[in-house]
Amino acid sequence: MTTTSTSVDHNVDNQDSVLEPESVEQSTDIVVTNWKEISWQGLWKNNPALVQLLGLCPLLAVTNTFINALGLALATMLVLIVSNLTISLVQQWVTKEIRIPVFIMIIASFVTMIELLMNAYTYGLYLSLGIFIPLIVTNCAIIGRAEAFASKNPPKAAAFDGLMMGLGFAVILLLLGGSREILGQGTLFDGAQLLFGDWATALRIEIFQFDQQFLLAILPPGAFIGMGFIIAGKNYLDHKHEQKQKAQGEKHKAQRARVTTVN
Amino acid sequence: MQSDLTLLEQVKSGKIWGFPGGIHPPERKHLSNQTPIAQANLATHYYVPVKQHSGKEGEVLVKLGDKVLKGQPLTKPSTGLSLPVHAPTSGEVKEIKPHISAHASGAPELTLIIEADGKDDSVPAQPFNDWQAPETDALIEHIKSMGIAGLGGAAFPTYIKAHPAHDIELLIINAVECEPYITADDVLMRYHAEEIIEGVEILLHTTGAKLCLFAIEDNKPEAIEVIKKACEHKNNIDVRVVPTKYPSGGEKQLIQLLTSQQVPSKKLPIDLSIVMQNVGTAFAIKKAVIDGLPLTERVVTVTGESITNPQNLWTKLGTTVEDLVAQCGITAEKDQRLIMGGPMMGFNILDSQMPVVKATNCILAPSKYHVPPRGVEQACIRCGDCAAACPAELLPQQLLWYSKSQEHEKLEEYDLFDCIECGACAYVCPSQIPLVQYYRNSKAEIRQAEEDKAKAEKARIRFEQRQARLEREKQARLKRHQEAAERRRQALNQDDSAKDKIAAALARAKAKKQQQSEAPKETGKLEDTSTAVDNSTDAAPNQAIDPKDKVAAAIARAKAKKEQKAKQALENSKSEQAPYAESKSSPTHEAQEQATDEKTPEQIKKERVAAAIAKAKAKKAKESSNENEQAAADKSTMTEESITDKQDVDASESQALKTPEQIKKEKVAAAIAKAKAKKQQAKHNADTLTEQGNE
Amino acid sequence: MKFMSNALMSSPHGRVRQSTNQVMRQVMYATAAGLAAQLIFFGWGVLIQIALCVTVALLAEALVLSLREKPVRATLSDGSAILTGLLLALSIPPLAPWWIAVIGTAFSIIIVKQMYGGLGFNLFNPAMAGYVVLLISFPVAMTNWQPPAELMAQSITYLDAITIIFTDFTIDGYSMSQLKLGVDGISMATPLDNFKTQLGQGFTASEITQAPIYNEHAGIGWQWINLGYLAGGLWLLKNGIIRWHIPLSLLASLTTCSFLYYAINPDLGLTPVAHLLSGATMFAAFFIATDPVSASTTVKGRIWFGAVIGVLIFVIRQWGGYPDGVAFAVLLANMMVPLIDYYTKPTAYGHKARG
Amino acid sequence: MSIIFYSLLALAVLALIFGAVLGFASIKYKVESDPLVDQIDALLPQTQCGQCGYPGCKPYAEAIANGDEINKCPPGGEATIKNLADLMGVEPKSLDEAHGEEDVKKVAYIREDECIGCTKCIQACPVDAILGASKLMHTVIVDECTGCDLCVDPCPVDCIDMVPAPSNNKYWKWDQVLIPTKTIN
Repeated sequence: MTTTSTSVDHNVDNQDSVLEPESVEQSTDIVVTNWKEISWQGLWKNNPALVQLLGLCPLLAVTNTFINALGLALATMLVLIVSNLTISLVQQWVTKEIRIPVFIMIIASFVTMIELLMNAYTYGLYLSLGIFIPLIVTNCAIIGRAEAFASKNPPKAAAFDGLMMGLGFAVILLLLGGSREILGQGTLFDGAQLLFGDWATALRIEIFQFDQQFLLAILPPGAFIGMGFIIAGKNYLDHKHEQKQKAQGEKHKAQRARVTTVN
Repeated sequence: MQSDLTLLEQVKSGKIWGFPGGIHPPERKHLSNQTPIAQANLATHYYVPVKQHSGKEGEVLVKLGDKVLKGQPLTKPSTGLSLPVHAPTSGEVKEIKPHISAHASGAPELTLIIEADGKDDSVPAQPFNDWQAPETDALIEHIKSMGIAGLGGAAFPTYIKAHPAHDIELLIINAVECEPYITADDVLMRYHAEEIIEGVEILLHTTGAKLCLFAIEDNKPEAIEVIKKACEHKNNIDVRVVPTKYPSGGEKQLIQLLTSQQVPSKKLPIDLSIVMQNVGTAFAIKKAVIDGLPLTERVVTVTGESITNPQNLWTKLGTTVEDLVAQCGITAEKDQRLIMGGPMMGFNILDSQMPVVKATNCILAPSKYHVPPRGVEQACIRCGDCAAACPAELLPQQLLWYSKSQEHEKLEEYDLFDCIECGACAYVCPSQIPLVQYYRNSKAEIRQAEEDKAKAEKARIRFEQRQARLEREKQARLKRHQEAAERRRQALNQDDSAKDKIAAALARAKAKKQQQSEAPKETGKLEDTSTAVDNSTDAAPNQAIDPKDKVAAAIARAKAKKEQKAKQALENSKSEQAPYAESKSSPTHEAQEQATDEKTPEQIKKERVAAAIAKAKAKKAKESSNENEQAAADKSTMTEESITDKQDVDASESQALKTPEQIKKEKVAAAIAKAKAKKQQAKHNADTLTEQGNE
Repeated sequence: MKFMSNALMSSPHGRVRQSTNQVMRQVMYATAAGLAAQLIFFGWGVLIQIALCVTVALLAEALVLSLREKPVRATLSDGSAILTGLLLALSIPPLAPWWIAVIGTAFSIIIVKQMYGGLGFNLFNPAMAGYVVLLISFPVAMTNWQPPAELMAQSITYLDAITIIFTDFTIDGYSMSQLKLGVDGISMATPLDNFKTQLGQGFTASEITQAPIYNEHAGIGWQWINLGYLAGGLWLLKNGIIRWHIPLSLLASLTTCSFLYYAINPDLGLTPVAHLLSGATMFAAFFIATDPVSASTTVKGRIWFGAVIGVLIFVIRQWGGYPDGVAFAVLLANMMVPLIDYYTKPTAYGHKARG
Repeated sequence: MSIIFYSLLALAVLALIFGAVLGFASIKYKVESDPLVDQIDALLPQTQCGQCGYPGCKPYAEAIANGDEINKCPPGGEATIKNLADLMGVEPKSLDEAHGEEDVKKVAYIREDECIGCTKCIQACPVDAILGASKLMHTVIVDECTGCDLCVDPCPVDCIDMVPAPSNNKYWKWDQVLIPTKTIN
């Protein structure tokens, strides 16, 4: 490990289950925040929905319309940012043994706040998202970032990571929600008033009209299938990118180490 | 055992139990079992592989040009599982060399090539007359010396199975011959029933078995009849007729058929107090014991639709497939296949010079219609036909899946190693997948992986021990140096004048260094070397005795020369020069260190060699540097160079102690240097050629 | 003497002459009897659906194969895509709109079969997965079976069939819902559908089966279709293309379940015979559940697999939300296959008498 | 106000209890598993060739445990990468070409006529697989050679070749590659 960016990289690549505590400490010592790398990780390379496959339950359940997806995405993102920030702030007082309960406690507090806020200001959306708002507590993407990143990085970086991971998650939610809504109902931004107030009713776009709705897209299996296609698409792009790099990049030769010395 | 009955009681009921799976390929046995056993023609050459059995090969007893007689042992068994081979006919040992082996790979194995003299003279027969004596050790030794191996296919040395360590209750004679086409055992039984039964009795005697079951498939009515007749009055030999199904002749399957018992995985029949012998082996034992003839010939079925006269032949071991096939005649179709063994488990003959060995029971030249070759492999549709056909109750389709994905643990979990490679699965596969081939591949891979792992573990231990040893040595050296320093310090304290000398030497060295550091940078390298030389000469008077001095001087000279060349190289091609300069420094450095270290004569020698090496390397460097200039350098230049090299060597010799060894060594070094130069030149020429080509 | 020594090739050197293509082809032939019965009772629509589905199946397979850079022609010729198309076509209502066939077949081939790796790798029966997708996405169109020909007020010519499939209306301008009206002017559904609806309205079984779509055993037409598939299935069994385990255990478990239920609640359930001869029972038992790729491969596993399907068919028919449960039952059982296979692994030779 | 106080108190007490339980559990049920480094080391081929850029297999194992890539071991090849990927729970990658390519197993072979007995290769061999003494001919113990080729460079007279490891029928594989047909007379 030579640079910070790689250390960040490794943390997430390995999902940290394989990292030994010693190495974790090692990597904290040399952290110099690399904002670009964090953004790239959150949005693409280590996208919580596409790569880590975390938080699938709300992801698949509420993405039947774009607005539902947006509501959940915003809620999740907010929780991610503040919980990451808080956890990063308290990291030095939390011992390894009780870290998970503490993280959950923190996350739960914020989710409760968000839930109450949504109850107060976006009641319609609150109703249509239902149980999935409180379930954000158990969204593995959040606890995962708390464990993998926030608990080892300075507050600023942690909050930024929360933002980027939240954005990455949101993008996928919106993509899935939008496409399912179009395929299933032929509309887009249906129910925007639930989130933005009455003026937003006008946002609804009728793209085409069905005699019979394509129910598969709206039902949960459609979410799985759609998700599968998005992941496939990402893998395809990655693969293409890799091949391109391979074609361009000149072959470098790694330094070989000698085990033995000859004198 | 599930029942309370003992093995023998259970068996005596005469019941045939059956086994799961199995297939019924067309038998096609009538092709070759219509005629009596003929004699194969005497060939001109016999190819006798040293190893014809499973186990270790024996040691060769004969030399090139030796005259041998039929039945004369050509090898003697070495330790372990080993058998001798005997001369199949009289003649002369023409060659002893690796020759294509009777193995699926055809990988060459050591083979004695005997040119027949046409007389076919034998050594006198050595019958073992009192085989019925209660003491069987000598008899078993006799069986071993006659080279008897299992003639069923695996060619396991018979003496091991004839003298088992366990108490044997049951002897099974395998005359099932379930493979299509093959009739060697069938005709052997028809025409030699009495002799076979004699052999069985010998086996009963040596193994101590209480009962013998003689298993024959029900598609050989004539053989059943004569065998039944031959053992009419033998109450300890029972003939069992088993239904025709492939692979009922497999050892494990036959045991299950006759006793309902299964040989536990990774165990042998002997663990069930059962021993099984092939019917041909019984016959060979009779020949060896009563007639005193070693195993030099066997019945081989030459058959198939493409063979003009399919028949069974008494064939001398070592006869080539070509000779046998020529005798029977062949009308080859397009892409005619020749198979050694049966269509189910045999292997393709890659070269018709492949010899007949103890395990060879059939040479098959089938037509495409009757033995359709496998087509293009299609996807497995998991139809399960293979599982239904598998006599070992494996799940071939799962094995295929894991075999393709190389999941070795899963393969073992699915009992890959209980696969007997009978080929029933691949035979029935509608997708024409070569299942057995996948399994064989995977088995080899797993064995290889295990071996690699063991090897890696060994390497790790050796590496760690080496590290530990080096560490120990380092510590010891440090300690020694400390002690020596201590001693020197004490000595100096006692002798002030010595102290002064050292101080003077140090001052001199320092002054010199200063001078050098002021010198222009371009010549830095050269100067460095001279420092080294100076240092060594400076240090020498203090510590080294005379010859050492000379050596050091020689080294220094070599080094200087090398540096010069290196510098030249630098001018020509910087990139090429760099690694050389680096690599060169280490040997010279070593020499220096040694010069100041302990002073044994060996040490001196070593240094001299080092000097020679340094020179060789320098040459190398020079050549590489000259490459650009001497684009069209020809051989004459090379010779010139080597002459100068030689002179250099001589020069250095004159300086050093001239032991004959030394001279020799240096000459070698010079020669090597020359060779290298040549190589370089050749390479360079090639480069130029390609360049020209590119242009 | 001159001969070619062949390549290095592992034993065995011979093989049976039955190839995968032949297996597929024979399964197709075996559908003939049932197909004929469907033709008689439901008219030309069946053939049009077959033509549609098979074409789409081949096109979809060719498309994916070329995208995956696999040999197109060789793989298409194995007949598996055609068979999938055929089986799906036989399952969907004969007068369903054309896009039903297209979407269903494309889904079957592209997603259920090829995305899992093509022939031999699909976890689910492609035809049934396609059918289920159609059923849950377009429940109305997928339950729109016209009544058997003899009960229909209007007869349908092959031109009518074509136009109704492609334009939703016959030449004379009748829509599907008009066609569903029987001679007595009452809208008709399939017997299973009808039974379920009526049962929900509080009628007893004996009252329901008085309706004209039933006869003494099962629904008019449907019993002959089922008998046709039974005949085809027996022919496959005789030819050794399929094994008896799955069909037998499927039919046995369905019979047992329905018999027990009927014995206790004769007013609420169909007779075992009606169960066996209604809907897609025989079709499933001999043509769907026996699909080797997605079925269990061990002998014991096959029996379990069939039994599970039988029970599920009964459960879904009796209590489920859909009139027939064959497709769901098969898919659910497909999911259980790895588990079944794992627990029914035969003990290999030499591992029995251990210890 | 008192409600908040009591609820806070309840939470604090609960937190204390659970914290204590967790702390107790972490001491009491501590699992002493095989350290990860050793598990990784056991999967590496132990050639000690250094092609990964670390001096020996153990250092590389340590590096992997600390997050280095798993595809830097040419002697182990794809098989080792696969095993490592399984152990580390990551996706297998293809071998990093920068470190070399997977090759057939090789062993060192000393052309004994040309050996000058310099002992350099003996010093270079990480597993002590070369036998010999100063001024005397050296030879490679084939069974012990790991094929790391570390001895090739130090040899002053270039008398060491890397030759494919000897194979025998025991490990002969039925490769899927077919040998081209040829006509035999």
